Amino acid sequence: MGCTAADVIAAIRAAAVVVQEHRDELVRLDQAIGDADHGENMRRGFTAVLSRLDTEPPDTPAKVLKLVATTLISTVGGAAGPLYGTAFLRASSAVGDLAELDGDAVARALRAALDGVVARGKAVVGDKTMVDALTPAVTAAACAEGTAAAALSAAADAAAEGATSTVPMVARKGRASYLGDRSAGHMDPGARSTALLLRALADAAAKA
Amino acid sequence: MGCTAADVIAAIRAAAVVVQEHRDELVRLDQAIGDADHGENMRRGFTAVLSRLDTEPPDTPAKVLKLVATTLISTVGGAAGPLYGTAFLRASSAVGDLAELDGDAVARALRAALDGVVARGKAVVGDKTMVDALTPAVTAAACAEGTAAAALSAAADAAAEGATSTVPMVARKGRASYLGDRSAGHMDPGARSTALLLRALADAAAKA
Amino acid sequence: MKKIINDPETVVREALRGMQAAHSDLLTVHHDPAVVVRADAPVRGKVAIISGGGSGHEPLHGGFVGRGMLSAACPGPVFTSPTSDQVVDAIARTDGGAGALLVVKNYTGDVLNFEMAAELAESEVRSVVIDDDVAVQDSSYTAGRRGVGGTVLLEKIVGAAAERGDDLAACEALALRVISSVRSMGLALTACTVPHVGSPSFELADDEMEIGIGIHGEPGRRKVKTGSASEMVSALLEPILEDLPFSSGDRVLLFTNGMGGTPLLELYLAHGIAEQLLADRGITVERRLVGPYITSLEMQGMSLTLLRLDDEMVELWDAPVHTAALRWGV
Amino acid sequence: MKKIINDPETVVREALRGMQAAHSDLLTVHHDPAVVVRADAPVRGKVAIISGGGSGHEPLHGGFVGRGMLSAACPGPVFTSPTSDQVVDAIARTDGGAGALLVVKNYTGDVLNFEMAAELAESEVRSVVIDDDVAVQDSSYTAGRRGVGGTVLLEKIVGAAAERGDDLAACEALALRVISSVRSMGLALTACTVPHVGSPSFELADDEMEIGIGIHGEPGRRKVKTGSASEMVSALLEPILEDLPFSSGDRVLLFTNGMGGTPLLELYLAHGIAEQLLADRGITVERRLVGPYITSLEMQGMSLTLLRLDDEMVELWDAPVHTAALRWGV
Ligand SMILES: Nc1ncnc2c1ncn2[C@@H]1O[C@H](COP(=O)(O)OP(=O)(O)O)[C@@H](O)[C@H]1O
Ligand SMILES: Nc1ncnc2c1ncn2[C@@H]1O[C@H](COP(=O)(O)OP(=O)(O)O)[C@@H](O)[C@H]1O
Ligand SMILES: [Mg+2]
Ligand SMILES: [Mg+2]
Ligand SMILES: [Mg+2]
Ligand SMILES: [Mg+2]
Repeated sequence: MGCTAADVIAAIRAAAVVVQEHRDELVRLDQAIGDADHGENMRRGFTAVLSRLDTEPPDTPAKVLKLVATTLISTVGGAAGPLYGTAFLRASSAVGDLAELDGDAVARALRAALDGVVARGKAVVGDKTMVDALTPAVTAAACAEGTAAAALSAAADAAAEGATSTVPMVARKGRASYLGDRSAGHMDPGARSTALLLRALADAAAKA
Repeated sequence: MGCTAADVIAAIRAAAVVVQEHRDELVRLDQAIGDADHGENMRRGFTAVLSRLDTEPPDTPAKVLKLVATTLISTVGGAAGPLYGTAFLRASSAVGDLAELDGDAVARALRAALDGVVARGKAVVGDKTMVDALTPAVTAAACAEGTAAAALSAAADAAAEGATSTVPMVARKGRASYLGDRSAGHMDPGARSTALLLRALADAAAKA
Repeated sequence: MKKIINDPETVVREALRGMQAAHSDLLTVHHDPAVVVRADAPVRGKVAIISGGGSGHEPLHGGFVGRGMLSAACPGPVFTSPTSDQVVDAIARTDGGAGALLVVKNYTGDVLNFEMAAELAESEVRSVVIDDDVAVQDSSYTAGRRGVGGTVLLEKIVGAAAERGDDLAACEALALRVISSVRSMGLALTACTVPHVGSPSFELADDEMEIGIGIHGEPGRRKVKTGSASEMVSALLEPILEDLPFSSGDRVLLFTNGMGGTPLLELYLAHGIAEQLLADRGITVERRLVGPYITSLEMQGMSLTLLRLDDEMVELWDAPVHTAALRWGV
Repeated sequence: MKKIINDPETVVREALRGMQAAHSDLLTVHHDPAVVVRADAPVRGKVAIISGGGSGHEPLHGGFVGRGMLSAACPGPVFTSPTSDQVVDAIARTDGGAGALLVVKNYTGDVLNFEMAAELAESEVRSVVIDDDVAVQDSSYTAGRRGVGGTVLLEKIVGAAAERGDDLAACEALALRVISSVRSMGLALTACTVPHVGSPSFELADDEMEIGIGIHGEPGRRKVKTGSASEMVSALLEPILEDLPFSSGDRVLLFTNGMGGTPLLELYLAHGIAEQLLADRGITVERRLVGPYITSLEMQGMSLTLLRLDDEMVELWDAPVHTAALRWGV
């Protein structure tokens, strides 16, 4: 049984709550090696997503993802806004007009999301960005078999490991790169938010 | 035996040293109820006095006092500059062309100094200013009999008491008055510097 | 102490050197005694407008030297009145035959030093004393109110009058009219550190502010808990409005001033609130000035100044001015 | 947190309201999305010059909107790039038929959002990316250098070119020439506090400073012991001079910028030192700007920017400008 538009909406809502709960953590991570706004940027964006989901609930998974994309693009700002916006926009295109998403669709959506982030941000694995969380997540989802929930769960685990892997890295992209060697020793906030989002989506999908 | 020009110069030099030693104390007193510059203003002024005494040593007590006056007027600034400047100027006039100063001359000089300060600053006893130190000093010097040293010593003792009397006062003149009741509980910096100067002059005169 | 200085003793001298380098088209700096004079002084037949005071309030006063504002400024050491020598020198350098008006902020030190200078000067001299700070209780037995933000407005308006050729008596009368129409009040969120002292001028807990401060890093009338911007603006504006008093139908200039360390972002925010409060009272804001124009070193905080305008003041406010800190129409 | 604000969420909106009240003759503020537009936009036939970035750098960019400088500014939340919607809206409101030049400071967020806007806009759009901060090691594998103080100079010079009627290609070429000729570096003595964070962006001991900071309260390349003003100025100027490199005989504009919390007294002092150092090298300072023009909230610190001038740049720098923060010739 796949994820319907309603399931995707529920998952996005759950993700929004997780983002709000982790706002201060993400701010602290960004304060260490950036400009201390990542948590607030994501909170602002997902709060706007919640309110738009209330007023204009879309009726296909693709439309839900597109609403998320355009809302993030117009409210998050910073680097994360265009990057997450592009990710959700590409994911939306990738699932086409499917009424329900299975594991395969999730894997395709994640792959498209990663491609979008890389196209915009030009980061590669090891640059200490969200790409370090998203890249292993894409691989894990592709290898997982079956339901959307299974694919997302594998992706979330891999993303968490990917986020941890950013700790010792010296940043080569984003604001943290200005710090040079001083950026080592801290987790990348965008990698952390990617892992948080995927975990929330996976948990919600498991309940669907 | 009275104080010659050389004795007066020595006493002024001694006073300058005392002002330099107490710079930080006077700054702290002024920081509590003013703008934290009295110690620095006095230090700047008496440092300039020292250097002018080196280059152009005057040959009568009156001329020494006048040099001190004009130097303070042109280097101290703030309220203290014109007030101490006027005090020394009037003291200089009061001793006329005497070659040596006795206790009587000292008493007259102090009285003239006080009159000058009051004419400029319009403060009365109880306003929490240098007038609270100088007024009892004038009376004490007038009552003391004999040498300049004796007059100055009596004046210095009375000034010290006068300075202490300013602690509980609520200021009505100078910057401290802006604080209203919050000015109570601190010694007035100008009263303290008056007491310090008189003590230094008295000690130097005793050695002459 | 976190300061970009070499030596507390030479701060003012070195800063004046930098000012000279930055604005040689506008002004000439003289040392010993220190005086900042407009480059084309003395201007024949024009009343010289001269002010001064302790340094640390930049751009006041040196930043207001130039066409349409001050003829000269006398900078004292940080937060210390200049000496009478400086003022005498400023008068001699700028009197163009029409005399000099001394603009004195009401502090004992400033008043005494300018007074001595007026006695010593060879020119025809008048003095006005500005005392616009409503935080200080006034009485003939005290030092009286301080001169604060209103000084900037007075210097602009009277400077313009002198520039158009008003004589000494007219400049003096106009200055007195401005003084009687202007009121100010300030607050501090943090203290400042005077270079030669090296430690902050007062202590404030993280949730405290000083209300009714002056501009010399002196503590205010009372320490209170910090509040919202709206509460802060009301705490400054209400006493100002009651004091003159200002009332519905008045036309005013609203000056939202930063104490030095408060970001422009916050000043604009406070300014917007003040405009709204005045509109609610039926008071018309016809002119405004927003920015750090009379400061206390790096102090965080602000002051509000309200000037009741008449047509002549508006015309003089709008007149061309060319100084380092205020410039328009030229 | 010591700030004059009501609510961290509404800081920028409320500040923009105050800005509108203070400068309604110069600019119009639109909300949702937030854009500050010059009052007479669109100007027919004139290239629109548009910039923007996080708030907290005031007067940048809104304070530079007006005749002879920016057509519009897009203010993001504090220290956060604006969204592409804001930029698209700014373009639509200011394009007078001659297209728009986007002036983008080189930060990933700014670059990405302006890039998306350029893709979405209906006008002819060109973008230039300014990256003048020599503190950042450059390489094609990194985010590259940040855009800092040079932005102010670029906006003035290219704004003047657009005002005199230069077309889009000419404005873009000129902007690139400025970018290739300008270098900057900054230092911080204290951190600043972002309203929505509530605590300082980094920790510095009483005798430490950050060298090579940007303008977003981010730590610099290295923490070092504080020193004298002369040492600080050298620490900023040497890397700038080596980088371009600037050499004897060059004509330059020297911009001594305050980070927000540093008194003007100290900025003038530092400026004087920098002028002397340049004179010693045989470099001629032909124009200068001293003051807090691109800031990091209440941070204490400064930056130096050096622009190698040619005749056209001097002429455009001197051209009339009428904005909230820079004004001359009008
Ligand atoms: N070029 C890039 N490619 C991919 N991700 C990036 C890139 N630059 C930055 N990021 C991500 O964006 C995150 C920062 O987002 P945020 O703090 O919201 O924006 P900003 O850096 O503009 O303040 C970083 O932690 C990093 O994961
Ligand atoms: N009107 C006055 N009459 C007499 N003494 C005064 C008067 N006003 C101030 N003082 C004295 O001056 C002292 C302060 O001097 P100082 O700190 O050097 O100047 P300022 O107050 O201008 O900073 C006060 O402590 C007080 O003793
Ligand atoms: Mg960030
Ligand atoms: Mg004092
Ligand atoms: Mg003083
Ligand atoms: Mg940011």
